[in-house]
Amino acid sequence: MLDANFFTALLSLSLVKATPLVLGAMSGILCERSGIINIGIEGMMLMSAFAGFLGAVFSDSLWVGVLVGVLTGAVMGAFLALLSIRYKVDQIIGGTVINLLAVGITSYFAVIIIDNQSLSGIGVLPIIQIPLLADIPVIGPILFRNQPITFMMLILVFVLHVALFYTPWGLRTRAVGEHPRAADTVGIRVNRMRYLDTTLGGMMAGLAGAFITLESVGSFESGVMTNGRGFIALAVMVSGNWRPINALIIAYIFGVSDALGVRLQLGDVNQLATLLIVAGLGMLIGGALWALTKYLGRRDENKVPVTQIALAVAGLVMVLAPAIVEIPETNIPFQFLGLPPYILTIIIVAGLVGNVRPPAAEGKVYEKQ
Amino acid sequence: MTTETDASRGAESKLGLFSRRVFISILSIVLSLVIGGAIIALSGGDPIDGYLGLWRGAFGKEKAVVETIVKTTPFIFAGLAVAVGFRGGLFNIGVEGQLFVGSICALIAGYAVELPPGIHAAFALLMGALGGAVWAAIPGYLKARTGAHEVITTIMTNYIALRVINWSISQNGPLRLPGSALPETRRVLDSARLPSLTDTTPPLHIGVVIVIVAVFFVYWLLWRTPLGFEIRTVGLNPSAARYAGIKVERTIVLTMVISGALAGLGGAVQVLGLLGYFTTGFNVGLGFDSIAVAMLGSNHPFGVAAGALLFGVMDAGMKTMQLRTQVPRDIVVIIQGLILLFVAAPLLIQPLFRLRQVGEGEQVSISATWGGEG
Amino acid sequence: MDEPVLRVRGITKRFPGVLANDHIDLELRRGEVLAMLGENGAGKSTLMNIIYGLYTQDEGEIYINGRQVEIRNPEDAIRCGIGMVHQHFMLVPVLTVAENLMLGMEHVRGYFFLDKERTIREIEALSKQYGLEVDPRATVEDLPVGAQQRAEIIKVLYRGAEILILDEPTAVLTPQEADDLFMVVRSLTEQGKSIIFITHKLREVMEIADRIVVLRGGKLVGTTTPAETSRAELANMMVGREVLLQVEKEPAAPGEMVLAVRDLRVLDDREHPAVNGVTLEVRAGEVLGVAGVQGNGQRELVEALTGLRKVTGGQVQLLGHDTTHAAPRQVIEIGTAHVPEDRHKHGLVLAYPVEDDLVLCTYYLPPFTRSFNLQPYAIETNAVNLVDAFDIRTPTVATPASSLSGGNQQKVIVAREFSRNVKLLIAAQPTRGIDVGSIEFIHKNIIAQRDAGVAVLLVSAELDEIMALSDRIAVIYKGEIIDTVPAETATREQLGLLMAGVHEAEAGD
Amino acid sequence: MNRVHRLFACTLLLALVLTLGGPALAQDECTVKIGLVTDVGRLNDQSFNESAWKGIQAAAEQLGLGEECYNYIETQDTADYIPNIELFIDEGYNVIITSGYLMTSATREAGLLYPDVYFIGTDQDQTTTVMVQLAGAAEETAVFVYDPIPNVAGLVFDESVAGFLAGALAGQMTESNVIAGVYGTDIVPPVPRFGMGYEQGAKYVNPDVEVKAAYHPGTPDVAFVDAQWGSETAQTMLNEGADVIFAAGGTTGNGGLIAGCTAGYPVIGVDFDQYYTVTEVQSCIITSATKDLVNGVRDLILAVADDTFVGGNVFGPAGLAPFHDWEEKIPDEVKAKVEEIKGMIAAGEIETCPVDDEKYGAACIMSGLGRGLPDAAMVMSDYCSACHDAERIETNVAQGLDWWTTTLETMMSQDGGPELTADDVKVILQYVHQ
Repeated sequence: MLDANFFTALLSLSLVKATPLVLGAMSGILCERSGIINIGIEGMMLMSAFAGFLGAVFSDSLWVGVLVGVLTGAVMGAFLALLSIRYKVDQIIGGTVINLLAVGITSYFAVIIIDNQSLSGIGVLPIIQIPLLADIPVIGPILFRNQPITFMMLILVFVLHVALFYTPWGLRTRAVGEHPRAADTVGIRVNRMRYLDTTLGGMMAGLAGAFITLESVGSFESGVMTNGRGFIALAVMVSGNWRPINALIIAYIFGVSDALGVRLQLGDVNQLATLLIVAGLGMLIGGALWALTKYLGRRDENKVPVTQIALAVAGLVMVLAPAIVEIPETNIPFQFLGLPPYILTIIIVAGLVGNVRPPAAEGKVYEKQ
Repeated sequence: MTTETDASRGAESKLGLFSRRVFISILSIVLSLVIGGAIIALSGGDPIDGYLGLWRGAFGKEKAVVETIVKTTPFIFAGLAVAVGFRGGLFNIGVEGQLFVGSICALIAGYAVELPPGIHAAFALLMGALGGAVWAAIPGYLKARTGAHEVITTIMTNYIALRVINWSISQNGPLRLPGSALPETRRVLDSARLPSLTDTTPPLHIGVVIVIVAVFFVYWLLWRTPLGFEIRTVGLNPSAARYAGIKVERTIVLTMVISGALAGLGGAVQVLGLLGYFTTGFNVGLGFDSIAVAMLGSNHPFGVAAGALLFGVMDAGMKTMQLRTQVPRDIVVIIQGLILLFVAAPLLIQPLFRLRQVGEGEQVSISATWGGEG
Repeated sequence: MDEPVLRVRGITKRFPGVLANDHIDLELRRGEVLAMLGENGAGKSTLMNIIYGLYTQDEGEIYINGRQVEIRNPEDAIRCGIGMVHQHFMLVPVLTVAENLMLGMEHVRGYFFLDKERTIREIEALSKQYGLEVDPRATVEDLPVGAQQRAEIIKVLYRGAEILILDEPTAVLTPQEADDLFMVVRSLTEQGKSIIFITHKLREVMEIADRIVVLRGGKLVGTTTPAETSRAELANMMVGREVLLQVEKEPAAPGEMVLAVRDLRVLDDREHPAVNGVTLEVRAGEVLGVAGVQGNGQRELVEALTGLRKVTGGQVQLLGHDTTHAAPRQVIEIGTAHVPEDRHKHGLVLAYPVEDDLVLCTYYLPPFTRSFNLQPYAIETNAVNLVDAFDIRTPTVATPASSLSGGNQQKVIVAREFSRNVKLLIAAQPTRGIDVGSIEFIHKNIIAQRDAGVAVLLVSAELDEIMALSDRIAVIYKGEIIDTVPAETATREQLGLLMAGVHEAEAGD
Repeated sequence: MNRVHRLFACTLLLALVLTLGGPALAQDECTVKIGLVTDVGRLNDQSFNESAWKGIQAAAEQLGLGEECYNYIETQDTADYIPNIELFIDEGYNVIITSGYLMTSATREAGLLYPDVYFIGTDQDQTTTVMVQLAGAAEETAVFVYDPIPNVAGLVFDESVAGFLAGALAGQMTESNVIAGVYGTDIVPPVPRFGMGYEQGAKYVNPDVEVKAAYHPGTPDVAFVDAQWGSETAQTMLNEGADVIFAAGGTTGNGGLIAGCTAGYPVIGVDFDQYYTVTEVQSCIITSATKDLVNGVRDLILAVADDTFVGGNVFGPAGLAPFHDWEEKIPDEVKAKVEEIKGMIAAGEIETCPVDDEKYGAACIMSGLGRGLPDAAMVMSDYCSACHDAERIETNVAQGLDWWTTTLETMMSQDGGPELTADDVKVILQYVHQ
């Protein structure tokens, strides 16, 4: 039955599903804004998930586990920087090496440490409910009733946005990624900046890893844990034009399509109608927001943002359709219900990539002479 | 000052570069095995016994040798597919999906059509290659048309292919063997099966011969045909390719099509040669290993064949190694990772073994920027 | 006279295979404009980068106001009051002018927030003081070239520089913008700043410099003042031998029409109009020179004619074929050779061996391809012959193009393009940044092509090269050909005015 | 040499020293050599692979076998089932355990190839598939006939019984009248048997209860190890009012248990008593729907040792694990009700797995149980005796499966021949083949 309870449950699960994607995307943003391409996010997440889990089990405290995960991420980030800067390894190959080593090391030591001594997890981080705010009808449970790392993600998105665009460190990072020579001539140590930023990026991936084992699952499963989230995070970063807030919005869209796949499988809802309504809602809100920003942006030009308004109206029609016309019951096989996030990625990347702009000096080693 | 410009000196420098790269690869393998041994020892296993087990598992008995060769074949096909992609400046991570689509197309061609034996097998192989080619053409077209980076689109096509194929062999999926409770597809007709040279299980099917032909074909294609020249030019400098009149977009799509065809052919050979049907858990995890194989072979067909053999030996041998020494088989994945690390970062091992300064040409580089064409 | 503001003694710097600076001594007094003259590759930039801390010298000392200083990186230089305005602007295109200026020394508001307002106020004060008006809030990539240079100068002043090094500042300016720059330089020196002005343009040196030093082959070959010397003498010191300013060539005998362009319109990378209605003709056996400062649409014009860029208006006729919307291959096959402006981006595949680069445009034609097979032997012999014919200094034909010098790389392109029987040759900046020997070699070959009946369209920012080679000179300004004059009667001043968009008639001084 | 390279140099030295000193492999006599070939996945997947291994260890202990008398291989690719089995046989192992339903046909094939080696397959229903052209049917339909092989034993369980009891418990414990089931993949029949039993049991004690069920979309090699999916699916169901979570499917299920417990709701485990294996949910696990794989495997190995091994289906016990921490929290009348149901199932008065369910009914049919099949004698008398006399039928019984399949097909194809359904054919063939 499509009631408020259904939507709150769906939208709050979407935020949970979006969390590792946003953290992964921010890891990519930090590394690439300073000029280092990082496709090893998947491996960093896996390694930190493993180390974090061990940290939590041996210290018997989840928070120590999270810390260990974040530090492992930092070490992996520094390793990528060392490979790219000092040893001039092609950064895409460096990322692949990190992914391969991560799978090998975590699987190998998982058997040795976890299985042989049959360690078992110590549960997951508790759900925190912010007293007053969580009682707001729909928005409350979604935004204010979550586990800690999800809250940290939301906070970090805004912290990174402000840091990148409003602080000296952010200005220097962007300069180093766009035109390293210019940064060098004003006395900024380009490679030191890149080491710092890539290590910070590694920490973000570390937090994403800690989320997987210490907040979402509670145990470590070798090999399949991250199953591709590192790469979807890359797609989120690219289509978000290397901006944290865009990354949050796009990752949330993924989250909704992913959660929808799980939810529709329970079968007690008219699948087609739900798909129509949720997609319609997305287009309605997205179109409206986009139109607003476009309109505010160019106050002087009185060009009405036609396309965005059309999008919003189309969304409205889709939302109301199930109430008006009878939508037939369907029984879509659950394998297909899992497809939307992947198809969505291709559409977004193909559609948006035309007008996204990567940091100019990305992937190139900076030589003094 | 005068410069001799005879052709011989040219060949010798080319050879010099080649032998250096082979030397670095061998060095990387030895160093990785030693470090792997250290890890085994540190975690309570016995490295000597482990590597003995690995060797016996791969070459111990006639049956083991067959298994090694059969395991190497898909690695070569997938490695060639990735290598062709790299040569064309494209990072094709979708090889696993293309391989599966190739398997399914070959399977359908194998049971839905009646043809005389030899021709039926060839037809099914062709269908497999075609399936892989079409499935790879999608990310290729998107890259050419919108600049969407192929690293992301190919990975997504992997997931889509896996999910759809998983549905097709699920309970009421179209390809399911009627009445079977297992997630298996119908059997390929005998006329489509690839003949086997031995009666062992796994059979040494003539797919092995096909893959050797494929290796020489890729070498001929890349270095001895105009299309190969165009692919390599677009890969190294798309702007210069456009200046020279090469249709860059068309070449990008063609590169992905050839890469997909090789992967599809690999999938077809596995179905027609090995099992005779398709089921879950078949050929899993080839995607990432094929990237390591391509890089290990520095994107050269013969290098890829050697790299694939190394992976094949490890895959076949790891079972016996685990049997004899209780060392988790994942040590092999670590060793593969280390080998790729040392091959990709010669500077790392250079001071250890007093190698000459690594020249610019030797760094394998494919870092293209993310967004639209730079 | 008090202590010199800046003195360097015995500065030496070696790069693999070349001695960039050889024991150079130099002095700069307060309020003085010291012009540093020298050929491309004479060591000017190396010396300045040492003074600015980008490179560290192998031997020699640097003194500021009589006190010896160690300058290991730009930060030290800035602290010593040295500021450098680079030829390729050291500005981050996506950031605003204000952001660029405060990069590295940011004002902070509330612990860690950037104080943009305060920086903007400071910039506006400086620009008023030195007459350098530029909008601090604008993004750098949206500014015209002149404004970007002014931003670069303010950036240096903003850092409190007393000594300013200007590295080839006029290369990207129109003569008028150059004059504005000279006014700024004078106002700076009047307010006590000292300036080192690096250039290889003789005319500017005579007009702006208080003193002149000349560098050649990494050595200081002479110090003089504008009053005591002449342009010919300076040229001689620069090049060390009689410079063949004038290429011997008979008058042209223009044949039938080869290229006819009617009202051509083309957009640039950011969809702004770059070519606004160009009409020109080139006949066989004639060199049409296109003069103009970089950024006035030449690049887009050449790319449109060779099919590399979409044409949005007008019509192009090549030997009777309509090639307005032709693909690059079609233009090449009709019989066009194209020496591209950026040899690393378009001209060569650096990783390829020289022999492959030499067949980059013709690999698919016999003798290089027969029945779908490349013929390695044919490619190799073709390479060996061209290497001899065009005197390309390369160890082997299999050596990668990346390991050749700039001049030899350009010769590879010229060898490839000139060895094909073509009717039209389009050459863009053919001799930029290469050694003198190669320049003369390429000029001789261009004239040889013309005499063999090839129509030549020469696009260059070097006025001397245009005047030396062209039979007719068309001047392009803001995407339009504002006038076409015969080469013999054209004078530098006339061309200078045209390049600045001022018609003969309106000048009427 | 800077710091990094010194690091490499000393790892090198360490490795060389260690590799030279390794001991040689010891060879000694084992009465029984046991090899476990796992399905695609990890040995320690906290589900059927792990329980098989525990069973082997228990048997080895009882028989006093040394470490080197039993070993395992983790299958990586379905194409390696037979090669892995043969690897063990070549190394002299004479008892091969294969774990998981997907290895049924591979195990039986090996059983026929190597008659003197004993095979034990967990969750493997010993049947052969016979393709029969039924009258009026477009395509051949498959009929599964119970066909035991002397040296191959299938350790099977009727999981729907354990599921039914768990459902009965959950049906009474729920306050919101909404209970949830998070399962591995429906491709492997034991899982939907648990699910069907759970739903029937809950509805039996609490007719208007709503049972939410979700099966993992992935393939078996992923479906049992995706804890992330398990926990998120459980969270979704909890958000929608469910207040009891039953999770069946390796670590995927465990993810659901942990999610349920974190949110403070009672959970029910599966396979073995998960109170001891998933320790972080000890406070909320009220019981587990057990099927005693460990002792089942152990007993079969002991049977090989004392030569009492018999091929075919061997039914292991399926029931509920003790309530542990929830012993007092569960009201006595609830416990009593569950005990009562246990008795009625044993007496056959309750049907724990509805054969006619269109989604998962097929999983309920198990050859050993004869559930949902018409009675053999009755079918024989209705159709055959109409035109043939009894003793002629008796003589042909020994002809074997293929003869009977063809004759049945010919009879059905003649007009006026008997209108047999697939079940009828199955019963006849089974009766004949016995």
